[in-house]
Amino acid sequence: MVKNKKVSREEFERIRRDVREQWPTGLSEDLEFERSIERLQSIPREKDFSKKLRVAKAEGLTLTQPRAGVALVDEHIELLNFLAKEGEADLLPTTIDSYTRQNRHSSAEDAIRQSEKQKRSLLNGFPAVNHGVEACKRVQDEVPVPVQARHGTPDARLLSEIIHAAGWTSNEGGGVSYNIPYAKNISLEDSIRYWQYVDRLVGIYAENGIEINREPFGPLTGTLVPPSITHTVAIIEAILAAEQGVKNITVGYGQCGNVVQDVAALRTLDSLTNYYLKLFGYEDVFVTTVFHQWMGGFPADEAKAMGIISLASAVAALGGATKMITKSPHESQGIPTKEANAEGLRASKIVTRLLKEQTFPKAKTLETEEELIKKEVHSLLYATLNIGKGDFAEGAVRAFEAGILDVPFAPSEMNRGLVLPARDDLGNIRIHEFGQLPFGDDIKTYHRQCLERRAKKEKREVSFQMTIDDIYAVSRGRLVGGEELPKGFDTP
Amino acid sequence: MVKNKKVSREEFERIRRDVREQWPTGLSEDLEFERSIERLQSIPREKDFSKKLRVAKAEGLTLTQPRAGVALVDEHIELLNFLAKEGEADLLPTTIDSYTRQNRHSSAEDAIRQSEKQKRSLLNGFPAVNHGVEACKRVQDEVPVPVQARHGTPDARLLSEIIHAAGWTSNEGGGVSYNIPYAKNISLEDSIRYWQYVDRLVGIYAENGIEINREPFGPLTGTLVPPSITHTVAIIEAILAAEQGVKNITVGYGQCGNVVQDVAALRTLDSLTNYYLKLFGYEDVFVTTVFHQWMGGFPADEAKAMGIISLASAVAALGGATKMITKSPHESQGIPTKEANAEGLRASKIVTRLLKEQTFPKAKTLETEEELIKKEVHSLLYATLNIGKGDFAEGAVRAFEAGILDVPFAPSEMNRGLVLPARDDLGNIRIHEFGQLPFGDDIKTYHRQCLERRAKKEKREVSFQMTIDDIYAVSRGRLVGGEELPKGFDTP
Amino acid sequence: MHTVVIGVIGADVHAVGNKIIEHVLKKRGFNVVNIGVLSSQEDFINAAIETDAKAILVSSLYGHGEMDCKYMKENCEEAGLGHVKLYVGGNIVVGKQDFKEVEARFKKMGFDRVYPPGADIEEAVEQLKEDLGSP
Amino acid sequence: MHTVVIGVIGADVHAVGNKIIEHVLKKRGFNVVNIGVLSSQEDFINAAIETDAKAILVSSLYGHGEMDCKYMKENCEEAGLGHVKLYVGGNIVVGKQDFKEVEARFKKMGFDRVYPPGADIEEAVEQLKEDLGSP
Ligand code: B12
Ligand code: B12
Repeated sequence: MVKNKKVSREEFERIRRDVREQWPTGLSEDLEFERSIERLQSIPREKDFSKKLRVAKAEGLTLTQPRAGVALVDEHIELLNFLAKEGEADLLPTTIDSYTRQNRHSSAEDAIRQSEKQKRSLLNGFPAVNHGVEACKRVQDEVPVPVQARHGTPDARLLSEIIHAAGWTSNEGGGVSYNIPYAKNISLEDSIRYWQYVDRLVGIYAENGIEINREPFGPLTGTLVPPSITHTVAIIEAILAAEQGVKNITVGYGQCGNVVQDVAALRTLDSLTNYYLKLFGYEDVFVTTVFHQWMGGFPADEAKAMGIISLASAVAALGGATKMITKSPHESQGIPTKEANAEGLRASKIVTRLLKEQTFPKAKTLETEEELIKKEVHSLLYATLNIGKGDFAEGAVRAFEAGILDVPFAPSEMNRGLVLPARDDLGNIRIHEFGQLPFGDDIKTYHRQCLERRAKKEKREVSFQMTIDDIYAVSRGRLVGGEELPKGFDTP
Repeated sequence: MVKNKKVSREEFERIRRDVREQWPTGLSEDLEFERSIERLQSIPREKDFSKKLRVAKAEGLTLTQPRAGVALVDEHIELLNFLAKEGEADLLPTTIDSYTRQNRHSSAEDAIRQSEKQKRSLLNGFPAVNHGVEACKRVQDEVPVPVQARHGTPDARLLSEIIHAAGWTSNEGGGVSYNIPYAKNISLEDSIRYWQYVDRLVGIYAENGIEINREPFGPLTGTLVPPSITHTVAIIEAILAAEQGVKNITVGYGQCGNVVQDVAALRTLDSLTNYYLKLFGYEDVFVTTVFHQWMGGFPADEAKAMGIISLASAVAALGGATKMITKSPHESQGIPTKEANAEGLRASKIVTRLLKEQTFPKAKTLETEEELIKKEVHSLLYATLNIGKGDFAEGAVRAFEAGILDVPFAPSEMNRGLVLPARDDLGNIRIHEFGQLPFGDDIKTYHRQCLERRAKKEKREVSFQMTIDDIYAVSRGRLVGGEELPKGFDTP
Repeated sequence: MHTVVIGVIGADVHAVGNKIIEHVLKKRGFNVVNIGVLSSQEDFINAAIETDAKAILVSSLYGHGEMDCKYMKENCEEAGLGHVKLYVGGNIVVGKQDFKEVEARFKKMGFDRVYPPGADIEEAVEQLKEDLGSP
Repeated sequence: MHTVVIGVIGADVHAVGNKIIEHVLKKRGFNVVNIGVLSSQEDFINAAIETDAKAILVSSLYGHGEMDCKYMKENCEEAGLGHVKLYVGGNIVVGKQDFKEVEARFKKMGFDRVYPPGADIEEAVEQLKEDLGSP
């Protein structure tokens, strides 16, 4: 069984040989540590993810970062430069395509060829493994701000080797967060091991004085996941990463929609992650937070999408997120044009900058929500550690098996899928079917009471239909699904 | 001297004869009360401003309303229908052109002819007086939601006669708020008398069972005006209107930019207006609030404008405004196309609907800000009443003379212009030169301390340059002008 | 009761729509065989053969739909499923494209019905009932 | 010290930019005659005559600029102010229009310099100094 234990250097090197054989680009000499360390040392500070995050946190800024990636290198570099210049992005991504995410590098190769022929990207991202280190170096060198790989890859070992060797200073993902929402039948034991490797790689760089940022993927399925569940996964992944020697971690959270719940979530995400890292002896990890603009279905209307994007930006800024992943007005339709992507970025940017000096005020309701999240996270982490006999890696595997951790709407067969969420009368995400979540009766009663208030208001039972209504709600211009407005007051 | 006293019916009729002679359209028989009352009684409830506001307040909704008006009737009707359908506007305006606002009806007539010839609107609004009752009836009948006249007219007596006779159920303006920001040398005594007439007209309709909504213009110059000053003017105008028999009043406020100050302003605007109306014996007035999206200079970039528009919508919804005047992505450039106007509306709409169930939480900082605003308003109203020897009409005139009421950046010579505002370190609008404002030392010290905190942060003195920086700030993407961000963190 | 196969094709993991489609089709009286996300053309075809399905509803959200659906009609025919209705929906191409064109492209590829982003599944059920007739 | 007349033309009451322009011009060493908002062409011309001004800076924000500025150059010339520089700025037409065209229109009307919405007044001062030379 996988354990939360630092991978020995010998073990790492043994695995490494196999990993580098997965695709020809893995054999590049640039992956040798002497070369990659030198490369990473040469990255200027304004293109260094960790350094920029540290300044942002000190200044109380919320940085903007889009999603973006296309099949071909030149086009990708052009895209990123456009987003830096016209979108004023503070940070840049390289979104990896879905074939690469499933390690289907030959499918990706085909698609690259087709994209070249058809002169348009047939991939939904940048196939970094196929393109190899040289191309990734060009991306890093020819773009003016820090670049991060963003994907959804259960086994991102080769990908991570390549991007870091190319000088990219941040990588998103984790053994749970890049499995449960992104895979069907890859075991958690495997994906956790894969990501221990990725984190160990970053740890080795850290031992050589290079601080690479790592970011567990916060929102998971992005679909009505209560904050305590995503927080718990983020904290577990932070601990697993820290054990492998990672020193700079960004934990994430996807906008729920209720402003108080969102701010409470952001605040507790920061405090709980720091608390648990210290509790388990990881003293010197620098923690920042990332807020994801609404991750569920968007409305088709572009102006309305801009409304949601800006509202999300206000919440991120007032909640004190260190960075924010932005959406575009094309979200519901497809991968955005660079212009649409830049529009989302600029709207986001001005809102975060206007609110730069402000924070959401302490209030009773905020405290109550924070207490609730904390209590739930404590319960989930306690039960995870318990079933893992004191080990968070084993604990994560067994907790998902047992349904102690359970993510709504996840595709993975490792996930029980017994939990059913719904919004309460104020739009907070609550739980109506708890499955095997190890919550005490006080917590369960509280959730039920909240949902009952809504049910009463809408004159119907709490049911799966309510959950479905909530899934559709935002794309239809409401947060809480169901309730009809008087005639003349709703969207025509 | 003008007094806050109900205009007698005889006096009203005497003035009325002259008013109706101001322009030929005033002589229409439709202006006879028998006919206009019948007309107003026939307005269906979904096109009745007062009724829609009452439902919105009961449901906790924030309604959207744009600015819009063009020179010609057919085009104007088309424009409004577009905004109702494609903009999903809950309420509609008819923005009156600037010649009509200055009662320059023959200039307006010229411009109508030129607009007909050139087939584009050369006016910045709809010249309702020139077009007359018949045309205004068409507007009311051919548009699916309630319509309101929005202008800036010191003497709007004939205009008001015409629009109400046409069945329009709401009118914006007031003797102070449509003078100080909109005129140069019209005396307050005159403009207050003119607006007493307008309110008396509405009062006569009220006596006949017809509830017409009246709305003092909240933001005044829209340029760094501290909430207590705009609130005081709004409350005075509410009282003056109530005295003439107005029963349905919407008091307004323009976004300042600090979210807590804005929410505090909205909440106190409602409570203080109700409090003072009751205190002075006007028991049965129904009060609602309107929030104006940022009224100062906008950034040229349309995506950024959308960001501000949406942020404003969030504040309006969380602050509990009953309606909101929206801006468009063209704001900094010129009168928006109907498409741009509709975009602003849709972004606004979705944000208010998403947040429909939510309110800004009570918090210590919010309470502090509310207390401050209340204290200031009490001081201003007390001093106004005092200098008016117990009369608010006379008080308003004398208070402006004395600088007890003083609006920053107003064009009117009736305004002393001694007050200089600036933002504090959190973006709250504070005062750095108080002129003759009758504030106690506690209030003044508080403002100064707030501004000192900012001055210290920015390592410079509180000065007029700071005020100028703040005037430009939002159009440059920041709320608090001045402070530079580290390289790589600001707009490129 | 008609049997229909649903699933998400290719390397696509978008599971939410798929779960809702299952729920709605069941509620509306279909026998639903849901092969879930990350399904290949073979998975769809095998499931349809095994369960004698009358229609295959392919979801593709992530943008690779055009590549993943290549020759699917031909492969169905080869497997003796020429009579089975073939539907596709979701965000089936990369980026915001003119839907008329996209629809034409997929119809040419042999799909009977093609749905735009965010299509209302309840409406699709009506069309499915029409196409399949009474069981 | 050069004297310049500033003001806001027509039925326009936008006072903020006007106050800032006064402040900046004074700081930069001009003798500023500010006739304020709601000023007619005659007001501008009379002020320029009375003060022997070298330039008139017309602001128009509210959209009627094109009508309000009609024949202003001709009227200046008639009043013997043919030598006085004529600038206009603000939001001088109704709506968002291509500025190149707007500029051409106003130049044809005799304005020496035409400024787009939100023009930087500090930059305009540089151009004013250039146009007027040392006093
Ligand atoms: C939630 C979400 C995710 C979640 C998914 C969690 C999960 N495992 O389910 C996460 C975060 C993991 C995710 C990942 C990715 N996503 Co995603 N995601 C979304 C999002 C926001 C909502 C999807 C959703 O759940 N909608 C709600 C459900 C109910 O609606 P639905 O899926 O559209 O399905 C309904 C209808 O379309 C219709 N329907 C669907 N299929 C069919 C079939 C037939 C025959 C019929 C009749 C009807 C029908 O009925 C369904 C029920 O009502 C959409 C954008 C959007 N719509 O706003 C992007 C979106 C689908 N994702 C996209 C992309 C690119 C990705 C990623 C590749 C990369 C990324 N951007 O991070 C990865 C892909 C991973 C992979 N290998 O597949 C793109 C696809 C781009 C394109 N086609 O051009 C979208 C459109 C966003 C965008 N604009 O870029 N995503
Ligand atoms: C504040 C404001 C108001 C306030 C004005 C208060 C007051 N009395 O001053 C109020 C609310 C009262 C108001 C009323 C109206 N407004 Co107004 N207002 C604005 C707004 C938001 C900001 C203007 C401002 O103060 N900017 C800050 C100052 C510092 O900048 P500035 O005025 O642009 O001036 C600077 C530069 O342009 C330049 N400059 C200006 N003139 C000149 C001249 C020269 C020679 C040079 C070199 C430079 C120069 O230097 C200045 C200093 O930096 C603008 C839109 C915007 N810009 O975002 C609309 C705007 C100007 N208003 C507009 C309109 C239509 C109106 C109204 C008719 C109706 C309405 N929509 O309600 C009334 C008009 C009343 C009247 N009779 O004039 C329109 C004009 C439309 C057009 N041209 O197509 C605008 C553009 C908004 C819009 N997009 O619809 N408004």
